[in-house]
Amino acid sequence: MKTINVRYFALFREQAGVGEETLTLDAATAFDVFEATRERHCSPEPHGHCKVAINDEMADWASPVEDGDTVLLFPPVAGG
Amino acid sequence: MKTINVRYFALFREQAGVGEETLTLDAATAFDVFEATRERHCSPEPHGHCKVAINDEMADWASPVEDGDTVLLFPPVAGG
Amino acid sequence: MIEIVETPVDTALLADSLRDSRAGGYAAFEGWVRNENDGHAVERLEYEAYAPLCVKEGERIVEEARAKYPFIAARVVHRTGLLELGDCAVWVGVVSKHRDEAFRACRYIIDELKVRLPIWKKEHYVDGDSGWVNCERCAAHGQRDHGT
Amino acid sequence: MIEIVETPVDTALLADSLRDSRAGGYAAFEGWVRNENDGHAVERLEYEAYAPLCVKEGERIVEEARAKYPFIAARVVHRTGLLELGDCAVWVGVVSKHRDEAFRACRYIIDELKVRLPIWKKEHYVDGDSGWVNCERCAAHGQRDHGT
Repeated sequence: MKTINVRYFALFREQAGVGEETLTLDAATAFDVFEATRERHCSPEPHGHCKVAINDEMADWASPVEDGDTVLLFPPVAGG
Repeated sequence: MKTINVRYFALFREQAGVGEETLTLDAATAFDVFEATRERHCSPEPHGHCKVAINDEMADWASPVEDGDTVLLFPPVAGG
Repeated sequence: MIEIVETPVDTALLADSLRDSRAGGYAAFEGWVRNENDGHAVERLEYEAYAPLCVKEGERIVEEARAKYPFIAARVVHRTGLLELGDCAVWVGVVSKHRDEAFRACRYIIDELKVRLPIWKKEHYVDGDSGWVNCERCAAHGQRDHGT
Repeated sequence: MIEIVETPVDTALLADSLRDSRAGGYAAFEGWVRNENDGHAVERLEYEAYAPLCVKEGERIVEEARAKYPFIAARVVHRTGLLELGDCAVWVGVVSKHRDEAFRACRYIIDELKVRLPIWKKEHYVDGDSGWVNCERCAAHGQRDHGT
């Protein structure tokens, strides 16, 4: 089991009801973290439309997560 | 013979030494007027790089000129 | 090079900051809050951004543009918070020797930052609804929020 | 829509004049006097224009752009007379619902007006020479003028 800090933004933050939480879970990749939070918060977005960052670096869904990492979950962006 | 008012701009005005003059000449087209002024002022520009207007409307070198017309001779433009 | 700000964007001041005696062309783009999107009358917009990654990714985009279309200087400012109709949400300014590079780099930067920067836009509609732009079920979500 | 002016171009005021609540994108181009052309150090520029035909032809260009890339509004201002380094010689501003039309129309307008409007540019070089830009024998002509 790993301790992962998860940060939610925009729609995800509203759905989670919190901006940040610490989860203890069995996750190998960023995708695993996303799926775990989906179950907890019923997020309707497919991950293909979303982006993820690990410790303030843009990452892929297949990127490995380590104990103590901060995973940032970004719903579909719409700047400009 | 036709009486044609000729207006010169930029390089042509400097070469002609006047901004405007009235010529009496045997000219059928705007091109004929250009050629006549070239002889008078030794303008080095080929007409293909230049533009012509007749009575404040853009024209072609083949456009006919009438007695009393004003022909505007434009050297190569360079706006912007 | 790229800034996320919460205050109105002073585009005249920003353009001045790019002045350079070698520059012959200045191309700029501004995104303004408009009164309609996809048939919905919009009252105001709310932008949320994750600034640390906006700056990192934004600088990457500007450097990509510089490699493709060598320019003299470029700057980007994106505003966050609550914006009213007509407000400037984003400004991109590029100066270059000739106009082609300025135009192309400006277009590249705005196109890329719209799809790559972690910025989100919530539309507040005249009818009281609201929704996060580009989110698949925003409409449904907005309706749940407002009980309509 | 298109103006020929002898005074400095106030681009912030011009951009404001295009404000429209339907507009989501504003694209602008400014041509600035730069310090070098074709390897010659430039000290200042002199623009001469035949305003009546600039306006006629300029309006034609703006309408062509509108037909190709439907926009909400566009304006063009070109300055004439003696301009110093860094001065804005021409400004083109276009607002549209979405950015693509604004960018494309702005580019079309500046590209066309540079080759179609009866406007001439004389460069005054740091070495005392001068020459009309795009004229084949400008260099020779300038040298005759200055006896160098």
